[in-house]
Amino acid sequence: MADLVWLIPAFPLAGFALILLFGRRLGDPRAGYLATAAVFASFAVAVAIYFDLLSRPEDERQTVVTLFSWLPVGSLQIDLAFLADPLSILMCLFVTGIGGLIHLFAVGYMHGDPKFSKFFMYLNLFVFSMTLLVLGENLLVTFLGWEGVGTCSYLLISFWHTRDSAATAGKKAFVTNRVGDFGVMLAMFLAFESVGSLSYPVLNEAAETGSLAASTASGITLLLLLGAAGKSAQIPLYLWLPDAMEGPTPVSALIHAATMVTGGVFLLTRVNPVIVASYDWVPTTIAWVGAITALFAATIALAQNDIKKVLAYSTVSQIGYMVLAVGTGAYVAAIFHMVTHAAFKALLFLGAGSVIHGMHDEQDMRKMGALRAFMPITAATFIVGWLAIAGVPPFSGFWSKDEILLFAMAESVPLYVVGVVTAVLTAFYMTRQVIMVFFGEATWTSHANEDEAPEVAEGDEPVETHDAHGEFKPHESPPVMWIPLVVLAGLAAVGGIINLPNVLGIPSGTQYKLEEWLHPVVEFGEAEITGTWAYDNKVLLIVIAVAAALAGLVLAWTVYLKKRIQPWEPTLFAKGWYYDQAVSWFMGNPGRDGFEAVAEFDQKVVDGAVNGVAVAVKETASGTSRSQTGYVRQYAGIIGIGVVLLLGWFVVIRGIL
Amino acid sequence: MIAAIEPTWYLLLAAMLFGIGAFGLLIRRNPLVMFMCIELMLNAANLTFVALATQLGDINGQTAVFFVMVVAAAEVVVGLGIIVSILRRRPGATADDLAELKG
Amino acid sequence: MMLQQFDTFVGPEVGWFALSPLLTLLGGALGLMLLGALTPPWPKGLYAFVAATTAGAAGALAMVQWDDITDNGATTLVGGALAFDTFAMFMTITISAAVLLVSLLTDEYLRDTPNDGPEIYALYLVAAIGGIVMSSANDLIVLFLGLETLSLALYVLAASNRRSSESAESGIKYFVLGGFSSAFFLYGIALVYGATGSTNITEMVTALQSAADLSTPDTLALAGIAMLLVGLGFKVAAVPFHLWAPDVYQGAPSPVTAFMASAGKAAAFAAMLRVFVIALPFYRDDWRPAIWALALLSLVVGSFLAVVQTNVKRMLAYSSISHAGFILVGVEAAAHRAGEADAGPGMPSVVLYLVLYAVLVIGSFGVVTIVSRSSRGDTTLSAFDGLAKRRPALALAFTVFLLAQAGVPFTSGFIAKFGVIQAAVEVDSYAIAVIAMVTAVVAAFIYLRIMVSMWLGDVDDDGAELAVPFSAGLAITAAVAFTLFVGVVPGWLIDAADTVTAYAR
Amino acid sequence: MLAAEAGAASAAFPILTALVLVPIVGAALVALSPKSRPETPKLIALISAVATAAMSIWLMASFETGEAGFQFVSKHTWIEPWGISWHLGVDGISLFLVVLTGILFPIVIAGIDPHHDEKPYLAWMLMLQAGVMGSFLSLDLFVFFIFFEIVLVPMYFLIGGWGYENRVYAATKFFLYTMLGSAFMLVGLIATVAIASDDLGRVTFDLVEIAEGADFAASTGRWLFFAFAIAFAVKVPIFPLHTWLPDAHTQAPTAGSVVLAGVMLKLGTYGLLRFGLYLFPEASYWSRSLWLTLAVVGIIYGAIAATMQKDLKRLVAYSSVAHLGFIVLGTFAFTTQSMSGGVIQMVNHGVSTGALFLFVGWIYERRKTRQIAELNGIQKVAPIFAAGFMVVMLSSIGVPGLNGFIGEFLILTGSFLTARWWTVVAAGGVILAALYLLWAYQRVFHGEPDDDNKDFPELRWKEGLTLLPFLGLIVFMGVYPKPVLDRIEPSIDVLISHVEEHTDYVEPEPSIVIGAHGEEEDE
Repeated sequence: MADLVWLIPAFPLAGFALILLFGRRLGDPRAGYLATAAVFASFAVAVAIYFDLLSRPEDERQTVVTLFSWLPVGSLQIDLAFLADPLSILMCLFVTGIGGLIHLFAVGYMHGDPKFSKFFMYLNLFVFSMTLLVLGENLLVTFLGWEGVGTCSYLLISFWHTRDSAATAGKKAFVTNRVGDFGVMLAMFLAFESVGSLSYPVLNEAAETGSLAASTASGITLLLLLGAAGKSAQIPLYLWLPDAMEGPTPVSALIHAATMVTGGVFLLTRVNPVIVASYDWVPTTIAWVGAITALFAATIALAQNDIKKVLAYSTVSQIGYMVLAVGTGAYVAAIFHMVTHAAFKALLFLGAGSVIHGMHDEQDMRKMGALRAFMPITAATFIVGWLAIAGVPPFSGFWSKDEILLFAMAESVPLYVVGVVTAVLTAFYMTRQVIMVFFGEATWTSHANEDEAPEVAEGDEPVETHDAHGEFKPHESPPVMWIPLVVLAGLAAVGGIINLPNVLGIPSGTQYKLEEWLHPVVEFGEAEITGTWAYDNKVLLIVIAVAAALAGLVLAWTVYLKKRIQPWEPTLFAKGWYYDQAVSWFMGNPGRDGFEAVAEFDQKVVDGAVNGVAVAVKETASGTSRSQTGYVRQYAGIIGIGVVLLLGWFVVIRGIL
Repeated sequence: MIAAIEPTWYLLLAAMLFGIGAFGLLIRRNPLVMFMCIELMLNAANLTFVALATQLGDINGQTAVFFVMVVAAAEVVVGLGIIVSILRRRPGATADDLAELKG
Repeated sequence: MMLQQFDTFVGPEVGWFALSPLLTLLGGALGLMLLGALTPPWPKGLYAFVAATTAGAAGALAMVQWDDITDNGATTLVGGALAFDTFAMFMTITISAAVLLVSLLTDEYLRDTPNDGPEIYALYLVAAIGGIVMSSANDLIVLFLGLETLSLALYVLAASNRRSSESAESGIKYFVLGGFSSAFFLYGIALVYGATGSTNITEMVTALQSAADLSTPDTLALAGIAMLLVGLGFKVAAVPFHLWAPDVYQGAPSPVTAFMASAGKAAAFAAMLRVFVIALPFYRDDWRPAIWALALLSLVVGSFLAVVQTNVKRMLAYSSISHAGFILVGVEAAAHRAGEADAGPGMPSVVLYLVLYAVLVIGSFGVVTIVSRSSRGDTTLSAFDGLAKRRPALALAFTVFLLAQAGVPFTSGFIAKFGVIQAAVEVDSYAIAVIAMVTAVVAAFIYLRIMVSMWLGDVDDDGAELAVPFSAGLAITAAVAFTLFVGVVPGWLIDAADTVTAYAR
Repeated sequence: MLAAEAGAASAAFPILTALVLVPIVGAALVALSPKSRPETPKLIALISAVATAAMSIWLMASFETGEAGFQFVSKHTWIEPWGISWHLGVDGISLFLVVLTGILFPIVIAGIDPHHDEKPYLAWMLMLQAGVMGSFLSLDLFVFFIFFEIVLVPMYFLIGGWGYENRVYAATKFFLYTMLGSAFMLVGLIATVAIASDDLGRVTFDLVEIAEGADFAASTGRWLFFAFAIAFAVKVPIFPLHTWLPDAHTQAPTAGSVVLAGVMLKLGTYGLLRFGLYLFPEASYWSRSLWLTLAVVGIIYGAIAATMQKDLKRLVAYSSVAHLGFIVLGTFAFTTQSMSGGVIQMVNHGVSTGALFLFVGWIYERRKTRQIAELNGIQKVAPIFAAGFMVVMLSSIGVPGLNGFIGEFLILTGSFLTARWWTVVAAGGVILAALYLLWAYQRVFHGEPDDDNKDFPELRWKEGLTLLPFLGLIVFMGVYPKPVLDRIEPSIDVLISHVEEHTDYVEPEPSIVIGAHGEEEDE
């Protein structure tokens, strides 16, 4: 069965091809259902393979399926091959599973958009690339998917390309990611130079057997970290993600929350033996990058008013957690959090989408409030997601986050502190959002101003995202949209069971399922940190975590609902510490001027020299030409000079001397 | 004391004649005079031939002179022809009046 | 060959048949003059036809002689006055061909000038005789005679258009400067005679060989060589002795210009090879640098000044100066091996260049002739605007000639340049070779300019209908065919040129 | 096996000579075709071009894979006294350039109509094809030079006769600049032959004989190499000799630009491989740092200059400077990967940039402007047009799965082994590529179309058909380059070992090659 792993990308690819050819004929909504079906088909395959692997002994849960030889040049032999192992299949499961749900949601959300079928074409292409990314047997296939998802994200962010903001955001995402890809490419070169191959088994084996020098390993790791920073929106390259919210909300859910942005974390986990093989300070660096990003983004999320921006920054922050986990060797925890986060963040985004949809494309939370009455299902599911991300037990987010904090503590106290503070903030800003959107008093009586509505901006024929109706009134979304919400809510609620810790009398049979599953890929789980203070005081840590979550929750409650305390939302946070502005300014001014200077140089100096020569020739020539007056006696005179010179040469120089 | 005339004296004389001819061509405007300067140069060459021939005791040098004379005669014919045709068109034209073609 | 005793006169044996090309031309010239003078005007085109056939016959006879020479080896004629070798024959054929083509060009052209008649053709033939004598002379005096014959004929030809003051001016300029320079040449002969005791090349060489040692330089000889170089430098229009060329080329009737640039230049260079490479190899280290300098100056000045000209004839004049520079590069290459058994590719490259360039330049000026007829003698660039629209074939022909002069592959011009550069590189004169190629790029600019105005310029409607006379068309077609053919199949011509190093002395 | 038969057949039928002659004959026929029937020239041109394409494809099909040496060789004495022979042959390095030349011309001839004077236009196009073919096929220095040089003439007339506002300036600049380069090459070439003749005992212009037989003293070889290299550097063009390119590209008619980018620039890079490295291994190895540096400068510099262009066509032209920098980098990194990558990148760049020029040409036809500032919102009114441009652009950016990436990746991977830091900088150029192309795309295609652009015509059928082969190649070469690489690699290996013989260079191998990859997984 696992040999059929190639079917997983095949289905979305087929869907892409079909919509590419017949999209217009299929139209709205059939194209959407086709795309959804393709993704769910891959999901089915993934499930089948999952059980296939499960049925095997642990050390045989790895199959390489080679389609064909891709780049065979001398010692460089790269196949287009897939690696079906616990990690990749797990990724496939949630990528296709959650992806399918989001497809379904999008069918409703994008209803009526003139480019409906194109949207799903892109979505399928994205899923195809994403599965390539996770299934790749070597760095290059992963890179193929890596760039593929980047391209799709570019296409989808600038989906409503008539909006300059959207177009710019897309470009920004692509270029910023390119900076990261720069790192990945160099990492590949380094890998090839040192082990003569790009395939993970070879690379990891080299790392484990120690034949990979620590220096090289560190180099590869750090370069991959750069790549991860780009794809997974970590400092310093996270800039593109908030802007990416310009894309349609399902895109934000699928690409910029659930799947693509976790690619970096996946890649680092994939090569975890290399990380282990590198110098000790390298993982620490990773951990700190993650930790700082998590805190930094959380602070920014405190002061956002755009419903999607809040979620965007929270995504950055949550992925920070995962990177932190990777840095502290908690690979399982990283994947664990990746999965749970995929569920609840997708849920939150879709919920937000549903709200935006119901509010006629209003995104400003200050123009919302008290919506729970009008869209009960959305509200209910959103609340589940909120509790999950806030880390309230027993919701999924709690378990994964707790695992991460445990490892952070085991690693170093400061990391732990940062993690906990972030947890508080997370609970705080999510609560703030929930209150602003669903509770409090309604502030949306004013009609949402149309010009923010992308579809209307589309122009040609005024398109409504749903049956147009007279005066404005929020309303629940159609089933095709709330069904995915419900399913995701379920996952977000109970997702934690896939990796329960060994505390609070949880039956031992149900513990550490994920860790066992991933064991062939990721050797070490909590076993690594047994004996540390943190490990021994797990329960205490859990208590602290819960306390932190509740603290943030209550605080926000008092501030935004009870209005006991004046809200504190400094512009510094609202403006994201002015980092974006700074970068944009640099690009816009010194950067642009520098480029202009080069172009000038090319025109004036390099080309100027060429034309200068031509002019010089002309000038000297015309000068000489003018000096030939046409007087025969002058000519004779010049001949005479020639005679004298010749005589001088022959008689004087050759003769007498 | 009467110094014997060395053969080289003839050569120097010829050289002087030649120089005078060449120089004359440069400074005189009148086409006819310029033409005569050329003739002078040719004859300077002839004198050189004769002088050297006697010096070498070789007949060929002297025969050469006859050829040159013939050539000079021919040049006279052609040269005068052209000059006359010019002067007929523009009486009293000097060499410097003929500078339409230049550059 | 000092066999002059005064009691018994033994005339040298002549070898009439060997002289047949010369005699044919002579006969043609005399015939045209006498009969043309005595009889009423001949039917249209007959003068040209006679001249052309005479030249053709001379060329054919020369080819016959060629076989004779390849069989029996080279000798001298008329008591060592003339050399009878493939070099001479090669130049004879070249010059005869030039006369043939130019006569065809001249035919229609003369129709609308007052001096339609036998004279011009007779002058061509006489000039050809002069040129052939120059290139086959084995005695400096004979060479001088040939040179004067050629020059005098050319003076008259240059001035032959009585209507045009430019023609007259060019004539007088050419005459004055030409006389000036040939005086130097003659004086040079005299001095060299003094140094070597003879004007006969064979005897000069033997004298120099037997001379005790040449390390003590003979000032007399050196001065003579300088003078000779002045004279020949003038004839080949090498800078700084070039100034007559642009004016004369522009002023003279276009067919005459074609003749000067082809036959005239060829003969002059042939004479240069005779005098320096063949007669004065022992002084090669003295005169080679001078040639090098002349080549450099000609290349640079010729190509640079061509760029700023507006008159096509003048452009071609300057380009022909830079071509002279190229040929001088070949001469310089020949100088390195002058007098050695393995003469090297220098001389062959020069003669090859001469014949190929002769055809090219005749073709170019042929086009100019035809165009200037419709533009009432105007030969400025504007006269060529839109030629491609009026006469595509003519424009194409001119394009071929121009590209060939630029040295573009698949044309004879490329073969010519290639040969010269190869010769130069063979003897390690890289510097001049590179300079030559670079200046060729500069010169290419004007060819492009002409092409641009022909192909991209727009027609000025007042330009009279442009007729291509049959004979001229024939000549140009032949030239194009030759240019392209040699560009693709040059082997036979190269082989022929390679034989000229077996010269008689 | 097929190739063997082909080898036999080639003895009977001189396919390479035919590849050169057919276009020439076609050109002649076009030129002579009667005025009365205006459609005949196009017909003749198409027939000749298609015939050439067919032959080139047959050539590829019957090319013996894994064979390093020259195939289909035909050798006849041409100019006997000068030791010149009509010596043609094809190997892995030239094969695909020949094929590209073969298929590019019929496409542009069929797909793009000149605005006027179709007859001469077609004649010049065919002449151009003959010239390019000859340059890629010839194994005799003289033959190579004449084809290399003759190419200028048709291109000059195409730019000058059918180009845009500033065409004469551009054409003249192109002609003289390139000719200046070849001036040095000619002298160097003749000198090479002269000097080699001492070793060989006879004068011959035969590339193989000289390369194998002669060995030049280091100093001599370096001089000669540079004489050649200048010509190629101008042709490539390598910074700072590149400024003729933007003008020529911008002013050339669309077909001209396509051909210029598609095959003509490759004359330079191909020449460097065939007549630089092969003839003068010592000199090229000795001077590699210079070339690597210039290449990297070209990559970054070209990209930056491209970013700031206001004219879309100039932008693409400068992107060529950057892309060719990669090829030079790969060539002078002397590893199997980098050099094979260089060769395949020659083809890829030809396809992608050629296609980009097609689009720019179509934009100009529609809007009569190339100024980016005057274009906007085209994607809204012409989505298919935009989509096509997008694909081509992505391939030019080097997105994996499309052809552009294959070449760049191989080049960089290989160069990293021998020229690490140059490679690191060059990889930075990949970022810039995304920057300038996406920015241009945004300005031209995104946003709301203004009145000038709001009825921008959609991609037409004819245009679509013209584009199809390009897109096909872009995807195919990106997904399955193996057949191409398999044919290129042997020749590259031979070339590298040739370099290793003449220098102390040893091609580095990855330090530890674990698990003989390919055995364990491949079935």
